[in-house]
Amino acid sequence: MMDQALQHLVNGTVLGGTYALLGIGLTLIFGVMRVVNFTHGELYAFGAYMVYALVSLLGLNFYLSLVLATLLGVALGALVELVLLRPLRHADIDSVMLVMIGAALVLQNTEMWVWGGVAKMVPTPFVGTPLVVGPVSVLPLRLFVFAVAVALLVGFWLLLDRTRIGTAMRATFQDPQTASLMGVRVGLVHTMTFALGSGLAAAAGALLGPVFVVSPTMGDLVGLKAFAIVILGGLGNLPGAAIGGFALGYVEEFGAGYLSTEYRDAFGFLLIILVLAIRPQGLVAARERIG
Amino acid sequence: MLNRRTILLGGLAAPLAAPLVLRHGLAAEPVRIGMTQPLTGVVAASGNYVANGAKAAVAVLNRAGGVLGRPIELVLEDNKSNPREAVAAAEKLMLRDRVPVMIGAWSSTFTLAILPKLLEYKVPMIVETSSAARITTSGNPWVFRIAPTSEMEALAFAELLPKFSPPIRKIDFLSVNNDFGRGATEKYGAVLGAKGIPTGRAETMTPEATDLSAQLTALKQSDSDTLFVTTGVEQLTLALRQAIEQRVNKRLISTGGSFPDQLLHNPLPAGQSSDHILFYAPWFPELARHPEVARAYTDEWNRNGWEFAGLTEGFRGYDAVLTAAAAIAGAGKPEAEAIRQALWKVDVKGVNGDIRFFKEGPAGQESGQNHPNAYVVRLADGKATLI
Amino acid sequence: MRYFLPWAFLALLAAVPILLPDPYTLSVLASAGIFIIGAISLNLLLGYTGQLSLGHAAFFGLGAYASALTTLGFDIGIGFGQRITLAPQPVWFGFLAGIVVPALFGWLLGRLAFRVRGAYFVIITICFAQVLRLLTLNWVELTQGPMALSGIPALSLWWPGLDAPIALFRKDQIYWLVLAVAAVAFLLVRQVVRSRIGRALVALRENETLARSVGIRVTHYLVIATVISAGIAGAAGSLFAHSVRIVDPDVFLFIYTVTMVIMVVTGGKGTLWGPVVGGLLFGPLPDLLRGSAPPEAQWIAYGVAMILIVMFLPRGIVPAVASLWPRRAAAKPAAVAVEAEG
Amino acid sequence: MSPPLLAVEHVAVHIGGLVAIADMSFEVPAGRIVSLIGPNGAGKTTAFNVITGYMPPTKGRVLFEGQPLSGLPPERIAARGVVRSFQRTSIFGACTVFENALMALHLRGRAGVFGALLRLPSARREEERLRAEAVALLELVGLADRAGTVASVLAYGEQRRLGIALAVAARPRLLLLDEPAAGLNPSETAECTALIRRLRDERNITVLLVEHDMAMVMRISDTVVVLNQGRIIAAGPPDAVRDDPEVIRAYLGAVPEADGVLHAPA
Repeated sequence: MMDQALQHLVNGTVLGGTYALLGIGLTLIFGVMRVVNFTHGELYAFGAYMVYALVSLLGLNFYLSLVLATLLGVALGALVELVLLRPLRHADIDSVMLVMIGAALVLQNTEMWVWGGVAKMVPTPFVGTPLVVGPVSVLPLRLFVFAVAVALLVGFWLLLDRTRIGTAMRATFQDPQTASLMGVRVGLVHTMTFALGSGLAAAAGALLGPVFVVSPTMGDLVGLKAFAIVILGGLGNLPGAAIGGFALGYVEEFGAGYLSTEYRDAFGFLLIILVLAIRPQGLVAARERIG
Repeated sequence: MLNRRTILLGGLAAPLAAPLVLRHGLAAEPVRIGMTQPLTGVVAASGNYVANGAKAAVAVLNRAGGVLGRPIELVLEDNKSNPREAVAAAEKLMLRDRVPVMIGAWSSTFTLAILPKLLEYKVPMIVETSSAARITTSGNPWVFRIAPTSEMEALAFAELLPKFSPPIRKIDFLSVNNDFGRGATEKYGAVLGAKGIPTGRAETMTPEATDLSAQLTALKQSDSDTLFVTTGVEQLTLALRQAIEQRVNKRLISTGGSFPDQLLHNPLPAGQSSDHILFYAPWFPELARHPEVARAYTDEWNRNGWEFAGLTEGFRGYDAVLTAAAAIAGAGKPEAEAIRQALWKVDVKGVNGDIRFFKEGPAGQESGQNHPNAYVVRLADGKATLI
Repeated sequence: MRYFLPWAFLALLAAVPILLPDPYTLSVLASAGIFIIGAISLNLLLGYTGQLSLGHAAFFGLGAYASALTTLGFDIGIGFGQRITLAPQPVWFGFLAGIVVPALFGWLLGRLAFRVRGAYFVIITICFAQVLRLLTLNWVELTQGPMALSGIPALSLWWPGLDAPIALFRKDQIYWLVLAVAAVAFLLVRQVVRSRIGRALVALRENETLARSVGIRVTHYLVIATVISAGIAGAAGSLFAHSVRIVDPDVFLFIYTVTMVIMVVTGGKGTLWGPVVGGLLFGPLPDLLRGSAPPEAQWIAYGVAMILIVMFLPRGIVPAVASLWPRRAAAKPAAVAVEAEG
Repeated sequence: MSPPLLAVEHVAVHIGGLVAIADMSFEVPAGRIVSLIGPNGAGKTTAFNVITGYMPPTKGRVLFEGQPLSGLPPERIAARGVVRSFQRTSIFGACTVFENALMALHLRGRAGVFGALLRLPSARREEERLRAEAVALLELVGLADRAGTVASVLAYGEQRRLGIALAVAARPRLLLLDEPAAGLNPSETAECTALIRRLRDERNITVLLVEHDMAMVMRISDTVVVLNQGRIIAAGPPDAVRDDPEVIRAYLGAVPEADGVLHAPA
């Protein structure tokens, strides 16, 4: 019994790492730009397809492909921001949501058109034999994915904390008007924010694509789960998103292990409805923000 | 979160408009065979294999002069891994394309969705993959199944039990949450149960699930020695890989004839093996009932450069087209009712074996059912051996 | 004249099966019609209360499942050895259940979701539809899960003197049925919008703080709107179930909500004719494109249309066209029509 | 003596760590015009928010006709007969003036879902009555000839009058007006003063007023309550309050603006 719990704990942690990555990108974009980003799941799928294309079609090195896929995600995010969001900077939140839904439709179906409907698998340099520690086993690939996710989270935190653009983002996050009065170029900050958030989503996709399969609809459920994660942590709350990511990982893993495997994907959404019914500001108090 | 399926109401918007083209009297007018398969969506890989098999058969037959002196045209419609779309596709084939015979629709769910439409429009359908028993027991005289039911498959497997060493003593199931998976769990459980082999745990997964760690962790707790996995080829690959990852130390057997082709390129770790219940073993065409048919099929497949592993499922489409062509030839004309009559009389040399239909279901409105052959192939270190 | 025009339009639509007896065209129009009913109901929420509810497919799907299950009957265990059994009921009972069940869920969702606004509200409505999809996917005993509910009987008509009810199978019958329900839905929404309730909804949309100060109960009216909207969407779902005659968990997919949203936004949210115009534009699109373009093209077209409309014609087609007639534009600025009628 | 129409008893409001109102008690007798004045940040609008339910008091309670209002949402308080206007112009901008009036007459109607859906005769009769009331309401504030105009294009003074009309529509017994004369020119201010008097005299509405135009306050009020830094420093008839040394001190501490009017948007 204990063995099973430990295994669930490890699985939940590994899963939570990538969830946190997804959640942070989404919540950053909301916090800085007040944009509910419906393209987040599609950027995730985009990252996965780029890794597939680079590794399987161009024959590039796996690790290099991960980096390139993430950078391509950053570029696509910047493009979406410049073309769609910049003209709508002063539009109401609902209009922006509708445009982002339209963009997600276009992105997903373009993927479908280009890559076809059959799922792809990405070969990796990792062996399929699990690492075994006591009662717990985990695949080296998953461990690698988790390590990279944590590294990205730490790197992201350093970026916000130590760099000028990070400072500008935090300032815009807290008070856009004051930030712009203090000389922060809000337009640039928005582009950078959206690009960075998209890059994190693409990185998550690039990491998880090889673990599972790459398909045009892979972003559907993941995009919705990203919403669940940021709601758990409170919209626009960065530490909250990380906590929400791990929380969702554990809830799904333990819920599936002890309650019902069928409803695994439903637990997160049920939790959201409960959270919003009981504590609308999210599990983590909304006042804690960046930095 | 967006999905690309065509609009919800495809079923209603069935293309009833038939182009007013004069069909008769044109000598070169091709004979149409309709086919609906999941070409996109969660079970797209298998659907594409079956569709390729059908294309291969059409090419082979047309080179040999077609049927009734006319070429065969395959009209292929995507059912998008969705029962509603399956209805829409079938209605389009029967009403707009006016096909006199159909092949479809991979999953039992899609096939069952189409069945009432066959009665409504009176067109026979050859069922190439679906395994649910009620497809042929519900009293639909337009259904002819060349695929085995879950029970036939389980019975065929039971005969191979002595070949397993160490012997199978207790079994678990990991099955996709539809007719295919549930049927396998139920029938294998019953057939092997009658042989004194009890079932431990039976877990299910939704067709689109990719992370199966929770199910596998649960299965790991069971003291069974063998795990049956039943699902489409993509999920099958994931399930086997993740079973190894989670150290589910059991014999792994896949049912239903799907073969995880990725395991040829990316084999399971050394020392790990998996067993696969197949209806055609492309490594050993010479062991097929009719080696020359199997050879022709394999050659045509390879000529197109399609993936080798797809051969294990593609034969279904190949055999279905052979059956349809034989029935059209037997009927002497491409007309639905005549083809239905002729289907009862076909005796086709197929890739899997001889295809003949026996009657099943309520008297007076029986469906046709074939009795196919099954093989178990063991895959270890990327190499296949026949058990 | 203005009173007469809508009726002439309705008469024209009713005459389509006679003027154009092509079953294919009729089935395309009927399928578009079912979506237009959904869009009309969504407009009450999206347009008149201003709440971006993105879980509308939930009500549509609930209507489809409630209607199908009532008609087919069910027998499920609820634990502790207890079972709930329902024998198959007549189809119109099913249709009624297809309205009442979503309306109840609308009440529940409204009570829960209107505690929050903006992004939170949007996400909670999306989650609601998603939970229902996963529930129908996994509660196999009740819903058949991914195997779908099939063999749903067609709706039928009966009147005294008739030996047996007439099952509505043919495409022209289905078309007329859909048209009748759409007309009723349109009239219902029109009545609501032109009443004291409709004014309260628009007041809440325009200025919630002010609306509360004059005594308009926020949650009460938002919930009323949700219940009515859910009931109408449920009726559309029920029509769907009984005409396509198969229901699977994908009816809850977000994409179907998006389809309705695109219709409403393109036509003009908060206008009575907006969803009708948007629906007539986008409803038949998939079938017009079928054969000439892959299915992806249709969704890309939807996505591009959504982006362009929001960016360049944010109020939608109907207000834009209406503003070409200056007299009417001045009198009705995308708000509720309250001037004396007739 | 019967209880006052409104009694504010020891109300305190803390927002975050700040004390917006420290301890406030005053009464509004029926049929009177009472003004609440004080420099910037004195807590006047906060007091309005507490009385009308937009903000919960940290301590204390508000009684209307002897019944507590605290804890009720604004719409319930409005239904009890306490309605406010807003400091910033607050109208339904996208709707016509007539539609504005009809929306504000919400509490004057009763029609429910079934009445609306089925167009019951009772609902139709009610609609006719409400339309008549809307016309009367617009006549009261002199906007009857602007009925078909979209509210957002009205002149500023007209928008202010419409704002008052919206607050009056529900026939409150207590009307809270938040700076009704702000931004008005002298003749408009005079009209506004007359309107407030008329509301009291003709419609029997008790008025609680927040206003910075001292001349108007002194002319119109029966009682003046002076707030400073969240506390009441004086209360009484206008003349008495004007000469109160603490009031003078409080106001001299504030900066008079160019127009000689003391502004204190809370």
